Amino acid sequence: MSKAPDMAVTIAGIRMKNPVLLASGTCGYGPEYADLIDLNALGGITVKGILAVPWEGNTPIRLTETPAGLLNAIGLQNPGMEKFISEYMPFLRRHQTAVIVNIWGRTMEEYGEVAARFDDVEGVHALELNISCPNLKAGGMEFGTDPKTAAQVISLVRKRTRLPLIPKLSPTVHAIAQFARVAEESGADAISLINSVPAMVIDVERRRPVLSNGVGGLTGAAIRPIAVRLVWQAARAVKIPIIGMGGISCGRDALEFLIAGASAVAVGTATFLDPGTALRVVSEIETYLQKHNLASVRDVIGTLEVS
Amino acid sequence: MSKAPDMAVTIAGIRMKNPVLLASGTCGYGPEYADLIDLNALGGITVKGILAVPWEGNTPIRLTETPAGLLNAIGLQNPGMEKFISEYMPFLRRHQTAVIVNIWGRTMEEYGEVAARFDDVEGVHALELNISCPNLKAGGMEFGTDPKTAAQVISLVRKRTRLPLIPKLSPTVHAIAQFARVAEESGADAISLINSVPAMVIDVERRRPVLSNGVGGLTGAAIRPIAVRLVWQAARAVKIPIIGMGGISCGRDALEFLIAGASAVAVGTATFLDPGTALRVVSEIETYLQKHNLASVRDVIGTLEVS
Amino acid sequence: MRLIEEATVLEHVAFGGGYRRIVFRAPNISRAAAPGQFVHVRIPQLSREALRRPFSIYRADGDELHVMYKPVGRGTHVMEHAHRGDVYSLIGPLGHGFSAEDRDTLPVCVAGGYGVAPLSFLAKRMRRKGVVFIGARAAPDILCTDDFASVGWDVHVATEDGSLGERGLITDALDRWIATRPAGPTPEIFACGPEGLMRALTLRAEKHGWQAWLSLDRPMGCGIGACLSCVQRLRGPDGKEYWARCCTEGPVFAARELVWEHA
Amino acid sequence: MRLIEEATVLEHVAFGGGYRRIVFRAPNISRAAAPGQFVHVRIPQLSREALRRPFSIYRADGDELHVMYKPVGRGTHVMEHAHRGDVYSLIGPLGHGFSAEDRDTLPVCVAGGYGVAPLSFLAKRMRRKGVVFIGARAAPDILCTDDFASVGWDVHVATEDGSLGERGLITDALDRWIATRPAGPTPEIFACGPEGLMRALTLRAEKHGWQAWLSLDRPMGCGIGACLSCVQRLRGPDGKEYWARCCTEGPVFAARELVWEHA
Ligand SMILES: Cc1cc2nc3c(=O)[nH]c(=O)nc-3n(C[C@H](O)[C@H](O)[C@H](O)COP(=O)(O)OP(=O)(O)OC[C@H]3O[C@@H](n4cnc5c(N)ncnc54)[C@H](O)[C@@H]3O)c2cc1C
Ligand SMILES: Cc1cc2nc3c(=O)[nH]c(=O)nc-3n(C[C@H](O)[C@H](O)[C@H](O)COP(=O)(O)OP(=O)(O)OC[C@H]3O[C@@H](n4cnc5c(N)ncnc54)[C@H](O)[C@@H]3O)c2cc1C
Ligand SMILES: Cc1cc2nc3c(=O)[nH]c(=O)nc-3n(C[C@H](O)[C@H](O)[C@H](O)COP(=O)(O)O)c2cc1C
Ligand SMILES: Cc1cc2nc3c(=O)[nH]c(=O)nc-3n(C[C@H](O)[C@H](O)[C@H](O)COP(=O)(O)O)c2cc1C
Ligand code: FES
Ligand code: FES
Repeated sequence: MSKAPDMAVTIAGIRMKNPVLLASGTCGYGPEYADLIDLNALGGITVKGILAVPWEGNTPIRLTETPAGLLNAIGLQNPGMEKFISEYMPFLRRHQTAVIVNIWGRTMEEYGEVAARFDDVEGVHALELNISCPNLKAGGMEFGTDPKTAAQVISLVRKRTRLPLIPKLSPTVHAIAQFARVAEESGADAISLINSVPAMVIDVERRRPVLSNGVGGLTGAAIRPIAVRLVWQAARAVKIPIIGMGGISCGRDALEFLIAGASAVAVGTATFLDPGTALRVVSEIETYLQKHNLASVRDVIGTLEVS
Repeated sequence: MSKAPDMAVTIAGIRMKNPVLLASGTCGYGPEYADLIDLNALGGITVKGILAVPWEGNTPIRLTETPAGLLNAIGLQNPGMEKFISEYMPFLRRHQTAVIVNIWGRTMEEYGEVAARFDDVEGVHALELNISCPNLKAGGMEFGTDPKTAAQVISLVRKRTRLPLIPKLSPTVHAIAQFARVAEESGADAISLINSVPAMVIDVERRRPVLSNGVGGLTGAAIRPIAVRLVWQAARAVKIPIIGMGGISCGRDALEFLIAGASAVAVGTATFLDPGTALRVVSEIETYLQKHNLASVRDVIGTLEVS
Repeated sequence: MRLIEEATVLEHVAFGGGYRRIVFRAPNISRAAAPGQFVHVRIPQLSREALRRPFSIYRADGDELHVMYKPVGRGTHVMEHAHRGDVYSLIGPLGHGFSAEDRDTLPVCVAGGYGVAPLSFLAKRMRRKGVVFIGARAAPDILCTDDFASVGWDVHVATEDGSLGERGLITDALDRWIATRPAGPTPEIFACGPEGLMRALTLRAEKHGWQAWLSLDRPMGCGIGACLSCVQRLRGPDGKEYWARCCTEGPVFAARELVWEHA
Repeated sequence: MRLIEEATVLEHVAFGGGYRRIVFRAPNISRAAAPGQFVHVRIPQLSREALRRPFSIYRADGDELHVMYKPVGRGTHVMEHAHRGDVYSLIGPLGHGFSAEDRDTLPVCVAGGYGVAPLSFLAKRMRRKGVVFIGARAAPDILCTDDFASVGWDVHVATEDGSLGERGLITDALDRWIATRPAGPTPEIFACGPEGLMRALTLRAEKHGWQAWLSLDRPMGCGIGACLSCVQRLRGPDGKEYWARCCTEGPVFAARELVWEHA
């Protein structure tokens, strides 16, 4: 057995001990899973989307299961930035893991306002800019599906914060490469891909959508092949690093993203099934690197050969 | 038990005995499944995509399994329109089922050429216009992801044939409603939704895509919630009928599409798992209608209530 | 403290009324469990991609953790094939359960469906004796009466077809009892069952000014408070409404805080 | 005529070399089956959404259809749990197999991995006696020698570690036999095994001008010719290349028609 491979990666200036994060919205604000997993062993944690003010989210039913997937329409419920900062940041600061705060706004200005507020909050390593949530009747998604609007919101936020900025792009655009370039040109330090895919399940007995919101976001293994494709297309279009996600549940899944060009990955839905997923992903990547005699995880990133 | 519900639907002027078709590319040209299922009991059959000339398609590996899905990159292999007409149309004409011919072209002109050729072929009930295949390096997909090009190709084909015209739209556009309207305005008689979703699976041991083509199209149950959402969004945008498909494997699945606004449905991947799927779907829809005291399948179409 | 435990199936038997009981060896969760709490169960024979399913804890005796369930859908139908020796991953004990503490009220349990499971556990952990109402469609669906009788509770049964106990709905039986009950300590309701029953009990508790503790059922993702999928509308002491998580702040809520109608 | 049949598992046993054998009751498919054909199997314990898996027919005796398989992935690992009485949906008999007809050649079978299954079936259906080469890594992986011996075939075995028969690759053993074989009828090769072996046999058949029939393995969707996923490049008699379907025109192809390299 060769010596332990180097798992560290640096993304958008954040040095992470390994390339495996928890995805926004699937790990709460940190304490929720702390009984069950060692947060310090993670590359990082991305907290649930934060708005300037508290936000109620949608009426239940908010979640339903689909074939190999999960459909949710939480509607971005969150306590607002002030309560998040006072209630959860002290906990997060005590941990040795990268803290990425996922933020959103109902208007361009609000995106800027939230970003500016975090600029001087200690312990925040980067901002993930959610411009692709399918679960809001207005806003959210719209910012991420028109290149011009995406450019505007990213540029605006860029001016309001010195923190590394990671826009999270929508998977429902045709030309992801174009959006990735727009993000890069507008000052993004990295890109997150993918958010959940807009989808719907109908209760045929009641002839109503199962989710009260009607449309929700599809996540989990079902969408993994779509996510891998998008990450590959985006990675070829830009120089900034990509954080890949969508249906990752084991080292092999994560390696698909890394090989496709992601510099880090995030685990979402699979954490619900097995809270230890992200840590298992870390060790399964290590095993793979050893088996393939690779000294560093960086040696697999973007190595896909296509004929 | 009330009397048998009326299952007939008329789409784009084609009267079908029931609203269940076999999807293009999953039932060959007709004879392949004839030993195993009674083609006369189907609403119709959509044959594999036909080009003006014979087409080789992609190098294998052409198919791989994904969680609750199937990824394929056949690359539209087909014998060309002349061989199809002489070899398969006589067989198809002998059957009492709607025959929809799926066609494509490498150029706008070629789309027109194929369409014109079928105008005087006896036994063809409609043309499905594939402008959304993800498995061609050039052409195919590109026609379906830009509204202007989509309008051009549909209008052109419209001029070359009197047959009912059913463009099959791409699922990877953000604003499906816009594309549906473009199709309607360009002379389409109905719309097919959805084609497979561009996706990729990577063999991490070889660091190559599993499919030789790199990207393939994802189908099967995994994409059903995405398809239902798109059909619902398109149905609200246009007056022409929609043929819904994507992961249908039972009556309940089909009813989701009908309730969302599809006037007929097609079964694809599920036929591989159980050749009798489409016929089972027919009888399960009948059972549902009886249980709900509905006299006709037309009474469920587009009945989704959204709050 | 939430735990994740690989639990071995010790026993799996039919129980009556279409219900089945699984006994797990889950020493850590079992010892930490309180009535009204639940376990979030990964069903190994279900596809690798399937969510966990929540089940109330029916009994926690030493190393043994009992769950009672009815096959209703994909997951529970697969659970029917659980064999002795199978290993299930459980997360638990989860949620905020019923209080078994001594108080000067008369505990009145009202159970519909699997609701008898957490309530039986509660009766066993309470030092007080109370009254229990168990309702179902017909005699075979009435479960666990002995659990309550054996700890000295007064058991009332109602079936819709009259095949056991009083004929009619459980709420009818409860209403008759309320109307005729002898003087004594103020009733305090503990209930678990279908949403219709929970709403009906909210009204009665309000009308009589009694405390009522209701266990609610919501589709759950994480089970531990992270996904915000399982919410129920509550009205806090300050009158402000908010969403509370059934998996964390619940599944047991005070009836007077519940807001049932929300646009 | 392709059939779809609900087949009951009659027997399921370990077989050696990591292989297992399932015996199905599938009277219709069994009676129609010919050597080299396969069945497309829906594995009931796999998720509802999973594709069928193709398996060669190992034996077809009256109502009984035998399949031999090795757990290698998701589907076959689940098949390991098949129990007597389980019902599997089979589509078959599928494909174009080996010809068992009398000819004036010497049949030479070459088997790697599960390839012994269709070839054993072939030997049993042939009236002629021939020579069979069975290769594997080590002694326990060498299967079915008795099947051939009992019908009077000359059995050659090669293992990479030399633990049974000749040491080395199966092609080495074949080459030695070719070099030293006594005069007699022209050999005709029938083979099934890994792609590397099939390529090696293509070269030998070409070199000696022998007929060779090779059974190929491709990921399959429909199994019946509709999806065009399972193709192999062939060169027709007119010299033109085209894609043929392994499930329909194959899985057995004439070696001289195979085109191995295609951009
Ligand atoms: C805190 C809690 C405790 C529970 N305790 C028990 C128990 O002790 N015994 C018992 O039999 N059941 C209990 N349930 C309900 C149990 O979780 C569901 O019956 C189970 O998840 C259904 O899984 P399934 O795969 O069989 O059904 P599915 O195929 O998932 O669904 C079947 C039907 O049930 C609905 N459904 C699925 N999950 C839930 C859910 N969590 N809540 C409400 N409806 C749902 C679906 O929408 C569908 O209509 C409890 C639920 C909760 C939230
Ligand atoms: C005509 C034919 C006859 C066959 N006969 C037999 C037989 O008699 N006994 C036997 O053990 N096996 C046989 N096979 C191979 C068998 O079908 C595969 O081993 C099986 O499908 C693997 O399923 P799985 O779910 O266990 O593996 P998966 O999890 O699907 O895959 C495991 C690995 O095998 C690869 N794989 C999957 N399916 C195939 C396939 N069809 N061909 C090649 N590689 C594949 C995957 O890419 C992966 O690398 C035959 C295949 C064909 C095409
Ligand atoms: C319940 C739930 C809530 C989510 N909330 C958010 C969110 O608040 N902000 C965000 O950017 N993404 C959110 N996501 C999307 C995830 O971060 C991730 O992009 C997506 O789930 C794909 O990864 P997965 O398939 O591993 O879950 C949420 C996903 C789920 C399942
Ligand atoms: C193997 C395969 C081949 C296909 N070939 C075509 C095609 O030639 N033309 C076309 O328009 N759609 C083609 N499709 C897409 C299907 O017609 C259908 O739109 C898609 O599979 C979604 O339905 P499903 O999930 O039920 O399979 C193909 C799908 C599969 C699986
Ligand atoms: S189930 Fe995730 S918060 Fe309750
Ligand atoms: S597997 Fe579908 S054509 Fe061969």
